[in-house]
Amino acid sequence: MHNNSDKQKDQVFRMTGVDTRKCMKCGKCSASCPSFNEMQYRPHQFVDMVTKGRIEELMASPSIYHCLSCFACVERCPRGVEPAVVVEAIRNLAERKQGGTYFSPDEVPELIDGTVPQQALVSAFRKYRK
Amino acid sequence: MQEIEKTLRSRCAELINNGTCDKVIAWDRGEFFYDNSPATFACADCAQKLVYDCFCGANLSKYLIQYAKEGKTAVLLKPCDTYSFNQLLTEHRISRENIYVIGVGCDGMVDIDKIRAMGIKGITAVKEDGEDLVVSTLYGEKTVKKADCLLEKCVSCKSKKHYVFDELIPEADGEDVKENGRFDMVEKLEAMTAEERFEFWQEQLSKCIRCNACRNACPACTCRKCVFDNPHSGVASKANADSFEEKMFHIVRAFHVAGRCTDCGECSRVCPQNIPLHLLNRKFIKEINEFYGEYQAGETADQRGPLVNYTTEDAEPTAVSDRGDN
Amino acid sequence: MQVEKQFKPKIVAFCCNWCSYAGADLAGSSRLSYPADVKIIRVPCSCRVNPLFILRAFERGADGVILCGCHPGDCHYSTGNYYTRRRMTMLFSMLDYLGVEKGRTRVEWVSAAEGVKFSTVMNNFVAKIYELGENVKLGDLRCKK
Amino acid sequence: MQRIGVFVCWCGSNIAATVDVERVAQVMKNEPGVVFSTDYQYMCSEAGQAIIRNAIAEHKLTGIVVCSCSPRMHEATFRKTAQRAGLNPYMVEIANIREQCSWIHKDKEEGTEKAIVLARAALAKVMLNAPLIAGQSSVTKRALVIGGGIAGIQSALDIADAGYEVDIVEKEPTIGGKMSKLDKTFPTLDCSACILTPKMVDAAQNEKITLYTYSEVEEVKGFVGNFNVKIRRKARYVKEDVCTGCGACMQKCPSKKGLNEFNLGLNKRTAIYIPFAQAIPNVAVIDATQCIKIKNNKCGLCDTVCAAKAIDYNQQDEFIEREYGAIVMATGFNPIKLDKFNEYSYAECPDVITSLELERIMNAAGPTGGKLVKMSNGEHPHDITFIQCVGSRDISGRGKCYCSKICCMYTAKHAMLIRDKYPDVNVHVFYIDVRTPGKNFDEFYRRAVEEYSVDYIKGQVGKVYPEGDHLVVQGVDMLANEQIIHKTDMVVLATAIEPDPTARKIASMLTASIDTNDFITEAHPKLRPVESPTAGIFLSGVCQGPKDIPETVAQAGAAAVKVLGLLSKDKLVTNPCVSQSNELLCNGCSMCQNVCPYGAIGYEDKLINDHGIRETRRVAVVNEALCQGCGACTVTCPSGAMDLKGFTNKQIMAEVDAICK
Amino acid sequence: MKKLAVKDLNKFFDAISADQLLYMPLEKGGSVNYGIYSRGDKYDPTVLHTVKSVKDVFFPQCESMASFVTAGKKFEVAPIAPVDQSFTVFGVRACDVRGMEALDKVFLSDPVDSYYAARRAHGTVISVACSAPEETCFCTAFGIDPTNPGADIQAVIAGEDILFSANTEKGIALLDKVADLLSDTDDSAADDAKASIKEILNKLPLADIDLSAWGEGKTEELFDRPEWDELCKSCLGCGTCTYVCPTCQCYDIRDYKVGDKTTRYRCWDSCMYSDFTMAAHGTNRPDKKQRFRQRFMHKLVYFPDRYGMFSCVGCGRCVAKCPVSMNIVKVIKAMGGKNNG
Repeated sequence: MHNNSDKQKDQVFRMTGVDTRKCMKCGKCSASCPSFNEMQYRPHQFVDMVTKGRIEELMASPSIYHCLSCFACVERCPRGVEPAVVVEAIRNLAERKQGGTYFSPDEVPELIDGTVPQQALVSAFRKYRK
Repeated sequence: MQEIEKTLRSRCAELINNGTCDKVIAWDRGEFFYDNSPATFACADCAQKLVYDCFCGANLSKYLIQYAKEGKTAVLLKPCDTYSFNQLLTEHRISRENIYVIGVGCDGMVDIDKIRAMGIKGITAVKEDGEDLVVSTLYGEKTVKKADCLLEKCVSCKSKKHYVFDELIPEADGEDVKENGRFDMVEKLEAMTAEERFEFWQEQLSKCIRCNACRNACPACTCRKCVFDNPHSGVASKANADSFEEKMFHIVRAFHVAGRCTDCGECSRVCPQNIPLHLLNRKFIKEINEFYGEYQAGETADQRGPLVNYTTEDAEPTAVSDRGDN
Repeated sequence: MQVEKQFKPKIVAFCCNWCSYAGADLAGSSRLSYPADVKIIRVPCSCRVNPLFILRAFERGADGVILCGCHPGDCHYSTGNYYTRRRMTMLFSMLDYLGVEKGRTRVEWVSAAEGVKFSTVMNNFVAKIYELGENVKLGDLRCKK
Repeated sequence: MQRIGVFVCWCGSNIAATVDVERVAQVMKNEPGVVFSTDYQYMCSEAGQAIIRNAIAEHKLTGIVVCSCSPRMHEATFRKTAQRAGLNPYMVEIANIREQCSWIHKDKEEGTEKAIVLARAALAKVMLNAPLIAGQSSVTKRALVIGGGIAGIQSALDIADAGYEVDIVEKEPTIGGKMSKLDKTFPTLDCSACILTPKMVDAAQNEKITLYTYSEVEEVKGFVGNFNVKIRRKARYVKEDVCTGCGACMQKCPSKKGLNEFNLGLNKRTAIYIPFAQAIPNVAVIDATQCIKIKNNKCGLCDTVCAAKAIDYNQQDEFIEREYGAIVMATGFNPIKLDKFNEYSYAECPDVITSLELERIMNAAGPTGGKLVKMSNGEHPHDITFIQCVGSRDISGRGKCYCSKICCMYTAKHAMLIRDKYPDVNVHVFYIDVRTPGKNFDEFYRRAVEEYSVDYIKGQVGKVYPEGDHLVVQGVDMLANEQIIHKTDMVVLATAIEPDPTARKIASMLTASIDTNDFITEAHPKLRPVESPTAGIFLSGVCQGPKDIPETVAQAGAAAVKVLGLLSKDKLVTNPCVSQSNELLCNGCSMCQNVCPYGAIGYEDKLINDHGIRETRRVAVVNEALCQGCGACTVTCPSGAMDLKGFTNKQIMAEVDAICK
Repeated sequence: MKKLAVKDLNKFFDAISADQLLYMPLEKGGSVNYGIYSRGDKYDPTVLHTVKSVKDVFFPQCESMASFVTAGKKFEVAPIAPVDQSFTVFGVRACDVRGMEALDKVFLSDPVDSYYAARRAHGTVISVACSAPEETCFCTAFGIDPTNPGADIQAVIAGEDILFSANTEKGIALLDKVADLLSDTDDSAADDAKASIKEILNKLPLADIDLSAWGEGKTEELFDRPEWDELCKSCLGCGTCTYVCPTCQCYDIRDYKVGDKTTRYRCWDSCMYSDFTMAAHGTNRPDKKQRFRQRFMHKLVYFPDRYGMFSCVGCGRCVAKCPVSMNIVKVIKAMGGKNNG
């Protein structure tokens, strides 16, 4: 029988096509990450926690919104693990769970202040093709 | 045509008289006006009987394997037959020095069955008149377009040019026919669904009576003993016992001549059940052209066939097996 | 109602001795499983496989035939698989032309080091044959009950 | 009528666990043609073989089927067994019920059923087997070594030592290979040149060894014992036998813009040059792309100063052809190109270097005279950062999927040497894992940490970028879960290694198989690690897989022993499974000749008597010594005149029939 | 004599095929051969000949005779029983009817061929007179009257009608079975139709071919004639003439083994094939001339020697189908006889 965490793992796999077991724990993702210090869970931890099925924790963590989707980790990972894709999948899971629209597009401009990096905005609209 | 026939008769007699050859392989008159038969003519007088008209469809090149072993033999070859001749040279089945090739001009051979199929009965003679045929019958004369009565192989004639000869009669040679549409039917089949194709071939090949006429007429099928006749080969068979037996025979036959078949069309011409066997060979020719570059077997006598050749960049078989379905 | 017998395909795999057969051995020693429907015939080189053998297999009731050889350029005999490549391209094209399902035949290049690939290739091929079902178009009627 | 015996092996539980071996033996007993069938725990054991021998004698067996492991494992064993019992060894067929059955299936019923089918197929084949007698071929008592690095030199020395002639072909102007570029070697830290140079000299002076430097293998024909190799001797523009290596030409040469290959392009050299002081042969060579005389027909200074008159601007490439009995591949390796790894700023920053470049910088004969300086400004560095696994263990497509094996150790070596010579320099090493299996290897690495206080950081580097005079390394410390932004003076990349690009070309000439990483495949990964599956081709050094110097030397010696084993034979037993042409069926069409890779098929005009009809005609004749038994001709032959002994059309079809039953 | 409108033929076929197989010339893939009638199939009276003759119905090109099943070392023979169901063949021409007589001579004389005999016993043959003979026809040379084809029932098409008359008990029984569909008529319409066909027959180019050089006892005279050398040259050695011939009766017996089951079947063979009657020492007629001569000597000399009749019936199939137009007419004429110049 699949328990809930296995089901979530499967779902992450289906969404991303990423086999997190390929990770060799070199840390290159975290070494490349511009948001590293902002994050509660670092990119390499994301990968590890997904492998271990600790997805609820990740979904509850603000770290999922700290990823800029700059893809540096995806670009440099020697194992093709694509951490940013995994983060986005978990972000999507969290958003789906929450249900409904968080806010409408016309609310966006007023929410922007000088501290939101432009990349974060771009990535917010970005959709993965995978 | 009658002019050519006259020239041929006198020229062949001359060649025998002056010792250029001791016999000529040509066509002889049959019982009727339309059933000319390959024959050898070994004296100058006999040569006066040779026939050349629009019913000389048979390809004479294969006879050379057996009859040009000794002495010097002259042979009449139409443009399409010269490809077969070259291919036989390539495969060392005949030797060039024993043979004197007279290239004869041809503007298409006629299929008597096509005239009959037009509902014309009691035919007693057919005469050529430019682009028309004048058909005499028990019930009077009829005129039909020659183009409508050509043998299947002549409908998609690929060349009027002789690729090998010692002399030409008439002297002026023709040109390659660029737009011959010979792959039209192959393309039509390719455009069908697999099921439709299967139905088509099932209907056609199940008519086969395994008379081996296609094989025995084929100038590329020159094996001393065919695998299908050799009891030691493990695949010898005679029966048309079921649907696959024939398919296997025809697939293997087409495969064995793939890259060697000159598309002379004899297989379909001789089939007593009118199975369009040339469509199998043309499929291979088309695929070879597409995958490995244009190749015409028998264009010269020193070509290396596409199936005994390769490049390191050849397409993978998956190019076929993963090809989109119709 | 008669209960339909479960379809168990017969699959013949021709493997060249130097690469693919060794690849199959490696799959075995690595315990990489693939369905038992696959039975391997060892040949010295993929170029030893006559189209006649493939047709024969179908005639005698095979549902799929796969031919494995060294990767092009790696043939133990230098050039054997280049000829295989052309021959099989032609044969497969003819079978397709006759209306036979394309998935029933396949060529794969599997090196001696590719146990994983061997197993994957076989799993995929067998899955395809299950999808296609019994071979009726090429089978000899005398072979079937 | 054949009388077949079937022997089913349990292979302990390897087979017996998923195949009901008794049932297989029982079923086979009832097959037509089978007169004896049994099963046993280990057929390959002496006791198992005795069962086979006894059965052959007692039941007058004409052929046997052994259901066991892969024929690649024990076919030879069982053939010998049969031979000892007086049966022709080719009357043996193996049903592979281990690798291709018991090991891949879990269900016992399924495994047993499949084993029975495989056994039936083998039975169907053996029923049609004919006794075959192996022929013989001669052995040319000379070996060729391709590659003049430490692997090639060692193999050549060992072969020559045993009294056989051996030639080394090296594409560079000197032998020595990568080892000659190294400064020190781990784990003993002895000087690389000090231990290599004597071997190079030995090779040059050994009268059994001929060196073809600046040469390449152009074409290989033939087969084990009888290779015919065409070697291209590239034009040096200097007469090798005349040049004294005095070096006067180098001093006068005005063209000084060529990159010094020996120093990996870190400095420049003249157009005419001797690669390095200890080069063997100690002979100059002209770089035609740089030489003013050759390019513009001006200058000619070197010719003027050459006292020995060794310069020849008109020299052309020469070709020589030689016969060899065995060939050793020792084509070596190169560090990979780093153009796909922009994050390390290797191309932009001269202070980001590869480990091999560091070797040259540390070396007294190197571009800096052995002084550790920053290549950008010649200043002394105070902080050096090493990054391991650059391009190794990388499946993203940018690097190599394998572990390059030597980097952990040489990085520890570099760190230690720097700390020893320049105690003021801080050394940091970013690593993923430190892999140190090998004698005294881990101890060596621990010394770097414990004695020399090298800072090992578990984690990778995300990027390296210049900032002022310095470099900034952004990495991660996985243990502290911290990102590190570290200012450093030099970055050294432990670059992955890959087989030399010539390996693929040469392997294909030799028909040696090669894996997806371009390493040459060994005949068996464990039991025949220095032989290629192609008879007569042996492997030495990194061309087979990453390895360090002691391993390379060991393998080179092993390859030499295998060569000697071959060269010491006067005759080789040839494979009797060769093609044979049935003259009664042959059309003489020559198609088989077109596809034969060995030129083994010729044509003769022969008088053939076909059931009383006599005729002289052209038929194919197979040279059994040349034929390697691939079977390409058999499929090309439409009439089936060409057949392959041991794998006849009928045999293969019988197997097909048995499987499709 | 019974009458049926040609347009109602299908009703006639449906009635016959209700409880038995009905063979008749059917078009498939552009060629007409004997096939098993199924409802809706059309009969085309203008087609003179099927490609394969009616021989294919009584002596099929390929038929299984027995099967052997092995289980381990056990071996079981399962003979295949001859036909035991009645069937009808429609549309047989006079030449083919004569062809069956020739086959009867061979297969029904001792030892009787049980497969053939069973089919003859269970089959009712309805012949149809030729309405449009072709130039290749020369049956009249063998004394065949294509307007009176014989067999169990003979039919002739006269205008819109087809007229039947039964010649045998079997024929009478069959016509009785379908009596509902038929009406009585006198012979006059049939006679008129026959007369007009006969007019055409006289015009046929091969009608007066002279067979006097052939027949019983001519072996010595003909065997070594030099004409054979030239005649055989164009022959391709294919089996077309033998397979389309209504009287060629040679067959080969072969085994077909799949797994545990072996099927023993016989199939037509051709004396033109190089592997015909292959024996341990090879083949007994190793060259083409011998094989070529055999076929014609057999039809025109040996068969008359043994059975008192020619085994050529002049159907003209080989004349029409030979790929190189080398045929029995040329051979007959080559050996002399008046009108044969």
